[in-house]
Amino acid sequence: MLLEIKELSVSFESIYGKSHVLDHVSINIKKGEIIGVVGESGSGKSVTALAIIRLLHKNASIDSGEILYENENLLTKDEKEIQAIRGKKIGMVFQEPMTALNPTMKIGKQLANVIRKHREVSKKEAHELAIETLKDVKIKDAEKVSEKYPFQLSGGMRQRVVIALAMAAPPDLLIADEPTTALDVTVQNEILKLMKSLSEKKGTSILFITHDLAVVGNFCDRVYVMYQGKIVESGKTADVLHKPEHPYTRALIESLPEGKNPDEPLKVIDGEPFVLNSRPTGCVFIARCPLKTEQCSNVPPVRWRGTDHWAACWEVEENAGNPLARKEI
Amino acid sequence: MLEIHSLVKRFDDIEAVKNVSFQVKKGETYGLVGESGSGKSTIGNMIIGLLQPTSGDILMEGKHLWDKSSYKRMKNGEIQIVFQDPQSSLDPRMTIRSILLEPLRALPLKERREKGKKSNLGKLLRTVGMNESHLDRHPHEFSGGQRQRIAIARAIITDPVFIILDEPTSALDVSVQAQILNLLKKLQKERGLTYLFISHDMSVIQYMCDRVGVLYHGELVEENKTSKLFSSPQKDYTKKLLSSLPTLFEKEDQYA
Amino acid sequence: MNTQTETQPQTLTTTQTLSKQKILWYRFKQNPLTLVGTGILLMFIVLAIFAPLLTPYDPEMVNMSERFEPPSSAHWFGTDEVGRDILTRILYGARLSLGIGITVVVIAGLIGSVIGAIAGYLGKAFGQFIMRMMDIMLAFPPLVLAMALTAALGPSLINAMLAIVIVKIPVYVRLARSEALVVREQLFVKAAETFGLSKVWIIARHIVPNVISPIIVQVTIDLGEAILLIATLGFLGLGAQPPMPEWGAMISTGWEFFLDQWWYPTFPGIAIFLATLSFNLLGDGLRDLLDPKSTR
Amino acid sequence: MWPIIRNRLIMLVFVVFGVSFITFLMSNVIPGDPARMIVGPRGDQATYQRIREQLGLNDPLYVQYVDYMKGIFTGDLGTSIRTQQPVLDDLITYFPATLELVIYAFLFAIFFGVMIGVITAVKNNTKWDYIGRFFSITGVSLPVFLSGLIFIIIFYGKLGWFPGSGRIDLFMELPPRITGLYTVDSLLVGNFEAFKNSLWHLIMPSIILGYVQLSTIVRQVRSSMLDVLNQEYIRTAKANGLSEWFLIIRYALRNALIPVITVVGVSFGMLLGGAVVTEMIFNWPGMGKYVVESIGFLDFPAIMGFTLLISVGYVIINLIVDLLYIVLDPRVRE
Repeated sequence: MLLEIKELSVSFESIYGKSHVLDHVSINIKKGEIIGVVGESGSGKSVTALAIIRLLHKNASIDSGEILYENENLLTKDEKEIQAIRGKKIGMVFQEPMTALNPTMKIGKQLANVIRKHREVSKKEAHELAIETLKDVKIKDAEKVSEKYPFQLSGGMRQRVVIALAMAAPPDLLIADEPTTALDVTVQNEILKLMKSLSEKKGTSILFITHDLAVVGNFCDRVYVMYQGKIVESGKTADVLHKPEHPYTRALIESLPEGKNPDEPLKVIDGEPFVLNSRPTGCVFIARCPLKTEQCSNVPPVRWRGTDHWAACWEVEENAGNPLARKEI
Repeated sequence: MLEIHSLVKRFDDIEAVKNVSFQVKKGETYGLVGESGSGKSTIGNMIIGLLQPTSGDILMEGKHLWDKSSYKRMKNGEIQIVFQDPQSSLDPRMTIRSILLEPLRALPLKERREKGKKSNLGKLLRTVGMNESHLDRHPHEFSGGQRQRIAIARAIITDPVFIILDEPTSALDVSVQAQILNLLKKLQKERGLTYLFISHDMSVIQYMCDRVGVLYHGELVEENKTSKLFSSPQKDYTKKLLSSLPTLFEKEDQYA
Repeated sequence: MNTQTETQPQTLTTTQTLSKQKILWYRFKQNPLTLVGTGILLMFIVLAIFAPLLTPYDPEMVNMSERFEPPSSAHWFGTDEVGRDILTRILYGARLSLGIGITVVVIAGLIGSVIGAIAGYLGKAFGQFIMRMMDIMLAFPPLVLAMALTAALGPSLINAMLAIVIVKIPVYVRLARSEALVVREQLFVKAAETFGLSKVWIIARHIVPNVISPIIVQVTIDLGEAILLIATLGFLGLGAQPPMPEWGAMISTGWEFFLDQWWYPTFPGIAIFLATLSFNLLGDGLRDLLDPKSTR
Repeated sequence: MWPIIRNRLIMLVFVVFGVSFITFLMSNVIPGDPARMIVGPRGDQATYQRIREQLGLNDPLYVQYVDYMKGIFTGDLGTSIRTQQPVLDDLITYFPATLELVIYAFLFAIFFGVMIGVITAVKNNTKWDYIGRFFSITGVSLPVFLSGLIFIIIFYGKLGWFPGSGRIDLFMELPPRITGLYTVDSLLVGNFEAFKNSLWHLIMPSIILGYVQLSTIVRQVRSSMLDVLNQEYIRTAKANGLSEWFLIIRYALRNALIPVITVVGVSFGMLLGGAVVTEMIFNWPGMGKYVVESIGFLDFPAIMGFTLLISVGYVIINLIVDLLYIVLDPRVRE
């Protein structure tokens, strides 16, 4: 097991009081696996990623839980130790390529800085390695690009450089927080192909965070669905997308316009995801769930549907045979 | 309803729109799809009067909207637009009531008083899924989805016949996007509206539009009925666009 | 070190909204500097209003028998070269300094931000012309221009005030214009244009209200600077002429005596410092309040 | 890059003309009747008319302006009513003293300004932040004559650490006038005694003058640093393993100082203005003191000559700063 997040809870101190952002989240990643974390805004998916490399905002507090990286708890490490892990063991790619690079420093220099942090090499060697990593991310005429400034590159090119930066070490785990959301569909496709090939070639496992279920479809091996800071469902991607169990996942897939009949309105979940200052005792989806009953007011149990597909909901029968047993939402 | 003839827009040396022509029939939803920089929003801004075309002309029901340098509105409020970013399309300093009343200022007094009545505002808010109690609040007290509903209410208060939707749901969550798309379809049926739907999201276009025009670097590369375009795309760019579209269904070589 | 991520704090919905005023008050309290500033300012305002009640002496009444008395129970701040009570003159001077400071800055603020808002919104030709004019005015260091203008107009309090207004206007024009350029790109302005509304309505209803808050911050900070400028002009003999109890003039006349009658120029100097300080602290606090970046 | 510099130079010429026009307005038009000033209220009509003619006050306005501009280009800023010397000669003799004072004040303000600015930004919202900001705010609010007064009373009057006035001790032999800056000239000539003494005289006035600009620089550096530290690329670089201090110095500081340059240009100009009061307090024989004395006599040629010279200098400094900005920021340069 490469990374194991156990019962992680995070809350934020702000003017509006204490808001709980993550509630007992558990995620695990094996070597070389590509894991998807899917959720709408406010689900806490980005917070999970930032908690792993300890880049949370200063008024965020980790209330409980552990993050075991190769069985060492990252939360108890001091700043120096964490710094050694960032980039070397765990790399990270963020959403916005436009602002992810230092605007007044050449691409090659920024790469060299990171490389020299992780490997004992001279400036010259670092520069050559920088050009090497640019080639790894399939950037044509890497020498010229390394002399350029970020504002002279397109969005897609810049995201490739950001990936090159994150894969400089190369790390064992790459966390990608919505890496292609800001890109056009055609460019997104290229970047995802690149990430997949890098993962296979260098054996790097990927924690892929997105709000786009379709992207997860063919990219991730397993997926976790998050809602309001809790994981409501998890399993192999095919199972979760084509045989969703939790009412929220089912409703989410129903509301996607892809392949739906234009004449009928989309099935919709009423209301909107919003932050709860006081956490509801029972299921987080209770306010918007079409199948809710009184028992939903206490914490829903984990119900297994097959070896690694579970959902946290009262309405789901444990290992019931055919999926038809489910009520229509 | 709307005819565009060889429309061109040049920003000093770059040609953002290269003689684009298409028509939108009454009651239809015409989709304009393209990636960033394809000029789709520029076309929208030219139709609504925010940007002056370099050449070519735009006719609404046979009448020219632009002649020489001035934008001749046929009747104020006939054409409306809904923008992408709910955050900046509502003035933070105004209450929802004054936001809704603003487009009425350009209408003749009789119509303005009649439409501006509190009962009418209440009815309007209910049609978009909100209620009178929200009238005296400020935009920052609402979520993205609610703000977009207010923007839609503001667009239909003058009973327009034609609405330009410039990526209305791109900034919203999936579950909220579905609510807004349903609302737009309902309004189209009830009020016989004609939409120009601008988006980069092919699956939303497939669901919402009757006919679709594909834009690439300012040029209209392909135009067809939605079902035909998705089932048998002709041009290479359209094919590439459709093949790189992420899909829920099994697709082996997607990221091979 | 505070590296900020984009998802915290979470978006709000109607159920838990705190009224904007409560949030602003909460942040205002957080910054100790602003509290100190407001405290001093309130003290000055009270002293200025109740000056006649607080001191038995007349600020202008000469009393040669009590010349150059050091600070004592009778005269807390001592007396000047013609026996006038310095504390009384400072209290009456507070009315002058605060009054002038506020009027000067408010006039300059109003004129400047209106011109700036128009220049920002109406775009190219008109905007460029205005900005070139302002560049010329801003080519003069403020004190130098104020000095030259007052000398040219003839040294008096009114002329000094006029000079400072003229010196201050370009600052507001430039600030208002840059803010207006940002507001002009907002979609709610674009939407208003599509309704076919007049430019005047758009400027009045959208541009000016959204330009106001940065202007208010600049006004508060400039108040401190204005008081300092008036006092400096007075000190150079260009502003208020004696016997008017204006702080700068008092220091100007008291300057030669500073070695042996140290109290004569010192107390008015401290008064100027405290008044300017209070406005600057307030302005700094307001800027933090309204500018979300630094409080995150 | 050249087109940017080219139209900056055109702008410079335009602004200088504008400045000269305004000084013309201030000296000839607004004050009513300079001739009356010279002759005085009791002067007889004949001499009054002769002076009006001599000063060309009867010609139409634009002719007067042309004469005025001709004068400027040939270095004739009129003669000072008080010293009866050509204004330009007076200014040239006194200019080095002001320049020396301003340079030392500037170095003081920049060095401490940037340092405090960075510290208050990095240690945002801690006690260091508030202490740093409080000192910087007192700088803006402190009238120069009050701080000068207090410093003189304490350091000169009571403790006698520093000299109270003048550029150098009277008994000291003046260094030869090469640049006019005592410290520089004495070093060139190797006269260390004079160097030490003139430096000793410079310390107090330059700190007083510099302290005012210190706070503007602190405020600008702090907000610019905060902006940069909140940028995405700092977080990305941190996620890639770069250490916090490496980022502060190599990434944040470099990018934060680029916008600060413009403030530096402005505060240099402010120092030129501020020198007026400081020189008066420390009896410093610079242009400022010269102007203050001429104010008493309403000596317009001197006042306006000073204003013109200072403003043109200020504009040139801002131009240099703008060009520096272009060279340093690759986004503008490419």
